[in-house]
Amino acid sequence: MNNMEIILYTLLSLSGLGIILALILYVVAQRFKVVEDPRIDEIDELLPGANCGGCGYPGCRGFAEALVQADSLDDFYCPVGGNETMKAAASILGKEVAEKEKQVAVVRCQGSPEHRKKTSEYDGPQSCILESKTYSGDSDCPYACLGLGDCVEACDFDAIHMNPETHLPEVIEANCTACNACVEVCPHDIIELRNAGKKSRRIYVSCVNEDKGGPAKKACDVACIGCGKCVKVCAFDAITLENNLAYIDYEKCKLCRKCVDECPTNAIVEVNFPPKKKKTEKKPPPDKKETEKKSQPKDNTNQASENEQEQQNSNSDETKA
Amino acid sequence: MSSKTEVEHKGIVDHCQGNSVYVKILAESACASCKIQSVCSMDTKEKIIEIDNAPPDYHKGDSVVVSISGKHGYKALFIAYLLPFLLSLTTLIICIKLTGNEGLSGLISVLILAPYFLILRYLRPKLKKSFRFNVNKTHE
Amino acid sequence: MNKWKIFSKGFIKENPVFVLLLGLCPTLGVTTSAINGLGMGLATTFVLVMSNIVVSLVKSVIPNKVRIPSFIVIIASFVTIVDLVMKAYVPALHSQLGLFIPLIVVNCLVMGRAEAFASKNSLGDSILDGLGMGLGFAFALTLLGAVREILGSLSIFGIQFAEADGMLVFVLAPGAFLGLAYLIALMRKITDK
Amino acid sequence: MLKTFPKGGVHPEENKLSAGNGIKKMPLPKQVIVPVSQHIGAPAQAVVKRGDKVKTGTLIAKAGGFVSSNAHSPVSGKVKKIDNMMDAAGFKKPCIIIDTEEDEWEEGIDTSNDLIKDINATSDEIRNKIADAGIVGLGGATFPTHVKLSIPDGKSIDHIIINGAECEPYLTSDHRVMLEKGHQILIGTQLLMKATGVSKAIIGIENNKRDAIEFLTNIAKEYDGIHIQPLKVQYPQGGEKQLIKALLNREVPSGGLPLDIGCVVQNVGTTVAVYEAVQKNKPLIERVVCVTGKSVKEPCNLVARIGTPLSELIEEVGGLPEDTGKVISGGPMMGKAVSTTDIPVTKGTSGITIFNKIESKRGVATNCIRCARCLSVCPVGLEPYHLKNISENEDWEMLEQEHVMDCIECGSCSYTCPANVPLLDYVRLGKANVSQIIRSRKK
Amino acid sequence: MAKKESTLLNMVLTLFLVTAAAGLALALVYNTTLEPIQQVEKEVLETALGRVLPEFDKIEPPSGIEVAPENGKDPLVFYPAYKGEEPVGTAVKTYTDQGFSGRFWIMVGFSPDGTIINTAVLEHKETPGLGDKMETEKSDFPDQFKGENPADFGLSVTKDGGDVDAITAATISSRAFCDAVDRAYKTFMNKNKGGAK
Amino acid sequence: MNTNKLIVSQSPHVSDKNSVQKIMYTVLIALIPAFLVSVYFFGLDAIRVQVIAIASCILVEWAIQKFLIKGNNTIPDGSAILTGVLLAFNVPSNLPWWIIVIGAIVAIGIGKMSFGGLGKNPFNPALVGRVFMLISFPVQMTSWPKVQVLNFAMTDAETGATPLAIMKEGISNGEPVSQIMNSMPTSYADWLTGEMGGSLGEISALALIIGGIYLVWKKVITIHTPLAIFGSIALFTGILYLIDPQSFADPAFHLLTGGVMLGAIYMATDMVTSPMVPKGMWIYGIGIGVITVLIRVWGAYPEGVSFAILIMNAFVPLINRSMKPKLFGEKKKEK
Amino acid sequence: MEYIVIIISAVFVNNIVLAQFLGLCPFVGVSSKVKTATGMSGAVLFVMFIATVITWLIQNYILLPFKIEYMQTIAFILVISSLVQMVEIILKKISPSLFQALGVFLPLITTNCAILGVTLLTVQNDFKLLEAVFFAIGHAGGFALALIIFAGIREHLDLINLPKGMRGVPAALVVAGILSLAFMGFAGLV
Ligand SMILES: Cc1cc2nc3c(=O)[nH]c(=O)nc-3n(C[C@H](O)[C@H](O)[C@H](O)COP(=O)(O)O)c2cc1C
Ligand SMILES: Cc1cc2nc3c(=O)[nH]c(=O)nc-3n(C[C@H](O)[C@H](O)[C@H](O)COP(=O)(O)O)c2cc1C
Ligand SMILES: Cc1cc2nc3c(=O)[nH]c(=O)nc-3n(C[C@H](O)[C@H](O)[C@H](O)COP(=O)(O)O)c2cc1C
Ligand SMILES: Cc1cc2nc3c(=O)[nH]c(=O)nc-3n(C[C@H](O)[C@H](O)[C@H](O)CO)c2cc1C
Ligand code: SF4
Ligand code: SF4
Ligand code: SF4
Ligand code: SF4
Ligand code: FES
Repeated sequence: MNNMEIILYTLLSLSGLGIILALILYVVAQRFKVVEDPRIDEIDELLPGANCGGCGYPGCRGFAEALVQADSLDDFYCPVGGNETMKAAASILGKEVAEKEKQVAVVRCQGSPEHRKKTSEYDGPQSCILESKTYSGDSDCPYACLGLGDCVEACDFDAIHMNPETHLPEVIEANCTACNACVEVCPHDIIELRNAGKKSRRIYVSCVNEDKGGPAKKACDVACIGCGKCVKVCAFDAITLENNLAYIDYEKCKLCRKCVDECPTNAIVEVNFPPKKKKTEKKPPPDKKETEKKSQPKDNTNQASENEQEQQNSNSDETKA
Repeated sequence: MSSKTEVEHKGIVDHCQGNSVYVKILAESACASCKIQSVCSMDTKEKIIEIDNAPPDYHKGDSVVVSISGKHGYKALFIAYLLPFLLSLTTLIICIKLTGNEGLSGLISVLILAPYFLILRYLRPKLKKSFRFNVNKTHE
Repeated sequence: MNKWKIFSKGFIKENPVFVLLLGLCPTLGVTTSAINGLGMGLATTFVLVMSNIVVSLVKSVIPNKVRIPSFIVIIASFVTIVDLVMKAYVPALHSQLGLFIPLIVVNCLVMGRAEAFASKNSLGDSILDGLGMGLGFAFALTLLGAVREILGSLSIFGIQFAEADGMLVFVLAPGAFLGLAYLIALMRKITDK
Repeated sequence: MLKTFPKGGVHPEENKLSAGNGIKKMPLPKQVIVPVSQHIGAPAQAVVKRGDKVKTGTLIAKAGGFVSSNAHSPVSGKVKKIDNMMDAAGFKKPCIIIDTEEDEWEEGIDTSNDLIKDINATSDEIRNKIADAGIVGLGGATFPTHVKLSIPDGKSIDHIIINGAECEPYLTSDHRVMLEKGHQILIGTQLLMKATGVSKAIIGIENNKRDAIEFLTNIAKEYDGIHIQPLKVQYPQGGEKQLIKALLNREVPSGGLPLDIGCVVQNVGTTVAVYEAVQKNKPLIERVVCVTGKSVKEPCNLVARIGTPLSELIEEVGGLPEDTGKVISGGPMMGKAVSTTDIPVTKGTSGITIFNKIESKRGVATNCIRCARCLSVCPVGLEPYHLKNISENEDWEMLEQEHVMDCIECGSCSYTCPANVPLLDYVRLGKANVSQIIRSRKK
Repeated sequence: MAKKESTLLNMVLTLFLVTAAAGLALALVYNTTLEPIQQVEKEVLETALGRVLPEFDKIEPPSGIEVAPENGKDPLVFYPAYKGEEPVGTAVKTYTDQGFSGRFWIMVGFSPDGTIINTAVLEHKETPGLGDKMETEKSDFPDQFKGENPADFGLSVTKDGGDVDAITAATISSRAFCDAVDRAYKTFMNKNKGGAK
Repeated sequence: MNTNKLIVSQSPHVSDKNSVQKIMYTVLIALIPAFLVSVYFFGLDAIRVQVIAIASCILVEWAIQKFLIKGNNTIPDGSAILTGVLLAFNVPSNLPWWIIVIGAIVAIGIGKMSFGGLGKNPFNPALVGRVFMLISFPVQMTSWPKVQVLNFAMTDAETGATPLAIMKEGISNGEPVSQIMNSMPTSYADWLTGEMGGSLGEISALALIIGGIYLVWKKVITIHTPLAIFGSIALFTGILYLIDPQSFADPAFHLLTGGVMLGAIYMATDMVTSPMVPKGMWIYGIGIGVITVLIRVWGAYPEGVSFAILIMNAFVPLINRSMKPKLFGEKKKEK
Repeated sequence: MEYIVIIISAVFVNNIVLAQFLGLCPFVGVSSKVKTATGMSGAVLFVMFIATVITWLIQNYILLPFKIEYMQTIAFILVISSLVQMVEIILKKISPSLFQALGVFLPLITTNCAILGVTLLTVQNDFKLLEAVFFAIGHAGGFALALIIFAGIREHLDLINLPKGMRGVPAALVVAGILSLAFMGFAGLV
C-alpha cells in the first residue's frame, strides 16, 4: 500500500471538506445574524444558578439575557446574588447599578396558640392555600397565619421553618435571599420583605389584623388594635395607621424603639437589638424563639410573625353614623 | 389526541414593529442554565418568532407565552420533514428498481429535495398564512 | 478559580455523568465491566485533554464563525487517533468498546469543555480542566462498570469472587439504566448532605 | 324505567330523617343579622343607617345592578349597626344587624293564608315584582331569579323546569314544601311560565318522594301545561344540567347556560317565593330550612326569618348535641361546614346538617390508586384525579384545557374515592385560579 | 482576546489549515498504527490456529483457501497445516447464522480423518452471561467437541437428539455452534472427498 | 357558644364506604382458590414460596418507607401483600429463597417505591420483579417441578416443562402440532384444573376464573381488559391456526396454558397501571393479547404475557391522554 | 421481506435507545411532552434518512476506493453536522413562517450520537443502499417509539410527587430500565 497516497487522499479529502464547510458556514453566518452575545454567558456564570425566578425572569439565563439587553439596570435585581453579583454584572456590561439595600423576609404574625385561641379545627389537605380557600382560618382572626407551611415549601434556600411550638414560620436571616417566593405564596399576605436594617436590626408591626380593636384583641392577645399610640410616639413619622392597623415604614424608621415600648399589645417587635438595660415592663411574649438569635445570641426580642390582612371585603369601615 | 391543545413556549417580547411583535423564545428551564448549551446539539439557541396582527398592547420586555396549535405544529412537521422524506425515499426505491445503480439512485434521491424545496419557496406566502401564532401575556 | 478546584470539580461537584448528565450513551453502553468503563473513561480523558490543549492554543486565531467546526475537526482527529491506537495496542478492549469510541466525537462532554472552558482559559487551566473532567468521567464509568460487573458477573476487574452466575440483567441493557439511575440518586443523597 | 341522567353520579345513603315532619314556624328571633348581599352577582348596597326603624318587609339593601338582588328586613325593629360579620365561609361580609321589636309588616303585604290562583299580572309585572321582592334561587346558588327570567333577544325557551329533585342526602325542605305548598308551587310555576311566555313546565322529582309525586300529580291536573316527572334516585340529579339531561335529554353545552337549550330551571322553593311575591306582594324574608342530623333530637323543617342565627334554629330542634363535630350549612354533599353557629340563615340556606365527631372526620387521604372511580362517577365527564394532579402542580393553563371550569362541584368524585383523596378541594383551588386567569384575560 | 474577524477568507483559510493539519496528523498516525493493527489481526488468527490444530510448521497457503460451503452463501476459509510436508490437520474458519444475535464465526480444527481437534470462537455478539459461554474461557461447553469425530458424534444438542449438552438457558447459541461446526465438517469432508478424487 | 371546636372542611362531608384496603383484600380473597390449587399440586413448597415472597415484599416496603422515603407506614393497605402473592404466583415452586427475595426487592424497590409507592408506579411491580428474575436467572426461573398431588414432603421434585415450552420446543424442531399435542403429558382438562407444569398460581384456569368472577361481582375490576385479552389472543391464534394447524397451536391451548388467565384477570387489571376508560382498556387488552401471541409464536421465549403487560403498561399514559371520557355538553368539533 | 425483518429488528429487538444506548441525551433531556416528542421523531426520521444516504455514498464512493475508511468518523461527523445546519438554513430561507412554526413546535435536536451511531452501524454491516435506508428508518422508528412512550410516562410522572432523590433523571432512567426489560421480551423475534 502506498503510504504517500493515503496521506495525500486524507489531506485532500479533509481539507476539501474543510473548505466546503467554511463556505457553507459563511452563508449560515450571513443568514443567522443573531449571534448570542458572549456577555450573556459571562453574566450567566456570575449568577447563582438557583433559577428561583426571584428576579422575575424564567431562570438565571433569562435574567442574564434581559440584563444584556437592558438600557439601564435600575429595574433589575438578583435577590439571591445580591449587590455583589449585580455589581459584577454591571461591570461586565459597563453600566452602573444602584445598590439595593439587603432585604429579608419577616413574618408579620405572632399569633401562636398561646395568644390566639383556635376556635375551630381544619380538616383537609395540609396547605395554607387550600385552607384559605375553605375558610378564613381556624381562629377568630381571619388574617392570621394558617400555619400549614406553604411558605416553608416555597423557599428554595431553606430559610424559613415552622416553629413547632408557635406554629408560626420563622425566617433564618442568614439564609434568606429575599427572593420573594414566600411572600407570593402566602395566601394571607403575612410575609413582607423589609430592609435588613443596620446591623440587621429591625422594628416592625408583627400583625396584619385590620379588625377594630375589640374583635382583634379578642381574637389574639398580641394583635395590633389600631390604638395609634405608636403613631403618636414616633418622632420620625415612620408609622401610619390604616384600617385599624399600624405600619412602620422601614425607610423612615430610625430604630429608636420608642414604639416598641409603647405598644399595649406587644404587636411591635424589634429584632437583633442588644438587651435593654432597664427592663421594660411588658416582657415580650416568652414563646417566641428568636431565630435571629444566631447573630445576636443574647437578644430576646420577638421574632417576626403575625397576622395578615384579608383580601376579601374590607371596605369594612362601616358607615360611621 | 385532541389537536386542540397547544404547544407553548415562554418568551420575552424582543421588539415590536408595526403590527408585528417579535418574541424571543426562551430555552426550556432545564436548558436555560446549562453551561454548554451553545454547543448543545439540541437547538437551544434563541429563536425569534414574528407574530403579526398581534394586539398592540405589547411592549419590549413583556413576558409572554407563544403558542401554536398542535395541529399546525404537526402540519409544519409534515411539510418540512415528513413529505421530503417520503419523496426522497420513493425516489430512491424507484430509481434502484429502475437503474439498479445504487450510487446514482442515492444521489438522485438526495437531489430531488432541491426542486421540492424550490416549490415550497413559491408557496411561501401561503405557508405564512397557515402558521399562526398566538401570544398571551403570562399571568402571575 | 484555584488550580485544585479546576481539577477536582469534575469528580463530585460537577461530575459529568452524575451531575451534568453528559455523555450518557457511552456511560451506559460500555460499562458492562469495570475495566471497560475505565478504558472508555481514559480514552475520553485523552481526547478531552488533547483537544483542550489544542483548542486553548489556537483559540485566538480561530474566527468565531468557524469555531465550532474547527473544534469538531480537532476533536474528531483525536478520536480517530485514539481509535487507531487502541486498535493497534489494546485490541481486546477496542473490540469491546466498539462503536462507542468513534462516538466520543459527539460526547457533549468533550465539545462542551472545549467550547465552554478551553476556548476561554489558559493552557494550564485547560489541561487541568480536561484532566479533571475526564477523570471524573472515567471515575463514573468505572464505578458504574464495577457495580454492573459485581452484580452481573460476580467479579470485579475480571476477577471472579464467587462461583455462581450473577444477575444477568446487570450485564444487559436494563441493568445499565437501573444502575445509573440509582447511582445518580445515591450521589444526590451524598452531595445534598 | 325511571328517567335519570346517563353518565356518572353516586347514590349516597339518603338519611332523609326529617321527611315525615311537617314544616314548623320558628319564633321571632331577638336579633337578625342580614347580610347585605345574599346572592351571586353585583353586591347590593345598604339603604338604611344605624338607628333606623324598619318594618318587616322594608327594603334595607338595594340591588347594585341588574344581576343583583334586593334585601328586605325580616323583622320590624331598629337597625343596631352595620358591620362586617362572619358568613358561612368564615369571611367577614357587611351585614345589617337589626334588633327585633315586634312583627309589624309593611303595607300592602298580604299575610293571610288564602290561595290566590288567578294570575293578573303581565309578564313584565311578574318579573318586576320578582326583582323587587329580592327573590334569588333557593336551590342553593342564589342567582337572582328575575335575571334568569329575562330571556335575551335572540334566545327563546320552551320549557320551565322545576327542580324538585332534592338529591342531597338528609335535606327534606323541598320535599316538605312540595307536600305542604303544592298549589303555591304550581301557581308559582304558572307565573314563571307566563313571565317567560312558555307553555310547558316539568317538575322533576326523585322517586324517593313518592308522596310528593302523587300529591302534585293529582293537583297538577288543575293547572295547564305542568307535568310531573318522577326520576331515579341519583345524585346529583338536582344539578340543573343533569336535570335537563334527565328530563329532556338535552345537554347544556360546555360553558353554556340552560338558556342555550331552551330551558330555565328553578327550585320548588323559588316557585313558592315567586307565588308569594307576585300574588301576595311578599318579599323574600323567610325560607324553609331543614335542620337535621343523626344525633339531632328532632330533625325537622323550620320556616325561619332570614338573618336568624343558626344557633337559634339548632336550639329549636333540641340544641347542639354533645358530640357535634361539624355543622354544615346545606347538605353533606355540597354544604359548607361552618366554624361557628353564630352566623345567620341566608336566602341560600337550605338546611343545617349536624354531624357527630365520628361522621365528621374525613378519611385519611392516601395516594391515588388510579382506580378510575372518580372519573366514572363524574357527571360532567372530567378526570378529577388528573385535575387534582395538575392543580397540585399549579399548571393553570393546562387545567383550563382540561375543562376544569365545567366542574359543577358536586363532590361525587371525593365521595367515591377509595383513597379519600380530597379531589374537589384541589379542583376548587384550580377553578379559583383558572377563573382569575380568565378574568384577567378578558380585561 | 483578539479574535480573528470572521471574514470569508479568514474562515476558509482557518478551516483549511485546521483540516489540513488534522489530516496530516491522522495520516501519520494511521501509518504508524497500520502495521501493529495488521500484526494484531495476524496474531488473533495465529492464536486461534494454534489452539485448534496440533503442532505445525506452516500453513499452506498462509492466507488460507476460500471454499464454498455445503450449505450457506458465504465461503469458509480453510487453513491446511503441515508439519514438515506432512498434513497434520486443517483449520476451518466457519460461521453460523442461527446465533441468538445473528452470525458468529468460529474456527474448527480437523485432523485429516475428520476428527475435531478443537474449536475456538473468533467473533460473536451473543449475550454476555448466556450465549457467550461457548467461549472456551467461560465454560467447558466447547470441550465436548474435542477429539470427537462427527461421523459418530451427533452434532446437535441433546434436545434435538444429538450428543451435545447445550449450555444451560442458551440452547439457541448451542444449536448455532453445532450448526457452524457441522457446516465446517460437511464442507471439509466434501472437499477431502473431492480432493481425493 | 359551645366549647366544642367545630371541624371545618370542604364538601363533600360524606364518603362511601370503599377503601383501598378493602379493594386489595378483595383481590386477595379472589386469589384464594388459585392458592389452594397451588398447595394441592405443589405441596408445602407453594406455601414456602408464598411466605417468603409476602414477607420480603412487606419488609422491603416497610424499610424503604421508614429509611428512605420517610413516609407513613403503608403496609396495612395490603398492596405490598398483594404484590407478594402475585409475585409468588408467577414463579416456579422450587425457586431458591434468595431469588425470591431479590425478586421482591426489585418488585417493591424498583417497581414500586422508586416512584413513591402505591399508585405512582407506571409498571406492574410484581411483573417487574418477575421479568427481572426471568432474565437474570433463566435457569431457575424456567425449571418447573412436576405437579404432585398433595405431596407435603419437601423433596426435590422432578422437573418438567410447561405445555408452552414443550410446544415451542416441538415447533422449533419442526414437529407438527398434532404430534406435539399427542406427546404432551397433559391435556385440556388438566390445564383447566391445574395439573400441569408451571408457575405457582397460573396453573388452574378454573380457579383463576372463579376468582375473576368474584372480582367483577365486587366491582373491583371491570370485564373489559380480560375480555379484550382473551378475545385478541383467541382471534389472533385462531387465524394462525386456520392458516396452518400443524405449525400453530389452537386458541384454546393458548388461552388455557401459561399465564394468560393469571395475567389477564389479576395483573393486567391492576388499576394503577391500566387505562382509566373502557375504550382505553380495550386497546390495552388487545395490545397485550397481540404482543403475547407475537412473543409466544415468534419470539425466543415460550411465554410472553408478562412482557406484553409491561410493554402495554408503558402505553397507558398515552392511552389515557388520548382517550378521555366524553365531556358533558361538549360541542362537536367543528371542521 | 428482508426489509421488514430489518425494520422489526431495529424497532423492537435492537431498539436504538433501549438496547443500543444511542441518542440518550435527547431521550432523557427532551422527552417530557408527547407533542414535542412526536415532532422530534419526525425530524430525526428525516435527518437520519438523509444522513444515511449521504454517508453511504461517501463511504462507498470516496472512503473505500481511496482506502481511507479510517476517516469515517471525522468525515461523517462533519457531513452530518453541516447537513443539519443546511437543512435549517434551507427551511428558514424557504419559509420563515414554516421554520418558526417548527421552532415553536420542536426543540430541534439534530446532531446527536444516534445519527452518527446509525450511520456508523450501517457501514459496519456492509449494507446495500436500500438495506441501509431501511435500517435507518427502522432505527428512527425505534427512536420515535421509545421517545413517545417515554414522553407519555414522563408527562404522567411530572404530575405526581416522586420521592425527592428520584425526581427527574433517575426516575426517567428507572422507567427506561424497566422498559428495556420489557423490550427484552422481543428477543429472538427475528
Ligand atoms: C355569571 C352568571 C350568569 C348567568 N346568567 C344567566 C342568564 O342569563 N340566564 C339564566 O337563565 N341563568 C343565568 N345564570 C344562572 C345559571 O344558569 C344557574 O342557574 C345558576 O348559576 C345556578 O345554578 P346551580 O344552582 O345549578 O349551580 C347565570 C349564572 C351565572 C353565574
Ligand atoms: C350538584 C348539584 C346538586 C344540586 N341539587 C339541587 C337539588 O337537589 N335541588 C335543587 O333545587 N337545586 C339543586 N341544585 C341547584 C340547581 O342546579 C339549580 O341551581 C337550581 O335548581 C336552580 O333553581 P333556583 O335558581 O331556583 O335555585 C344543585 C346544583 C348542583 C351543582
Ligand atoms: C436478552 C436475552 C438474551 C439471550 N441471549 C441468548 C443467547 O445469547 N443465546 C441463547 O442461546 N439464548 C439466549 N437467550 C435465551 C433464549 O431466548 C432462549 O430462552 C433459550 O435459548 C432457550 O432456552 P433453553 O436453553 O433453556 O432451552 C436470551 C434471552 C434473552 C431474554
Ligand atoms: C385488581 C388488582 C390487580 C392488581 N394486580 C397487581 C399486580 O399484578 N401486581 C402487583 O404488584 N400489584 C397488583 N395489585 C396491587 C396494587 O395495585 C399494586 O401493588 C400497585 O401497582 C402498587 O402501586 C393489584 C390490585 C388490584 C386491585
Ligand atoms: S425566606 Fe422567603 S424571601 Fe427568604 S429566601 Fe426563603 S422564600 Fe425567599
Ligand atoms: S405565613 Fe402564610 S404561607 Fe406561611 S404558614 Fe403562615 S399562612 Fe401559610
Ligand atoms: S377515585 Fe380516588 S383513587 Fe380512584 S382514580 Fe380517582 S382519585 Fe384516584
Ligand atoms: S370533578 Fe366536579 S363535576 Fe366531576 S365529580 Fe368532581 S365535583 Fe363533580
Ligand atoms: S451521548 Fe448519546 S446523545 Fe448524548
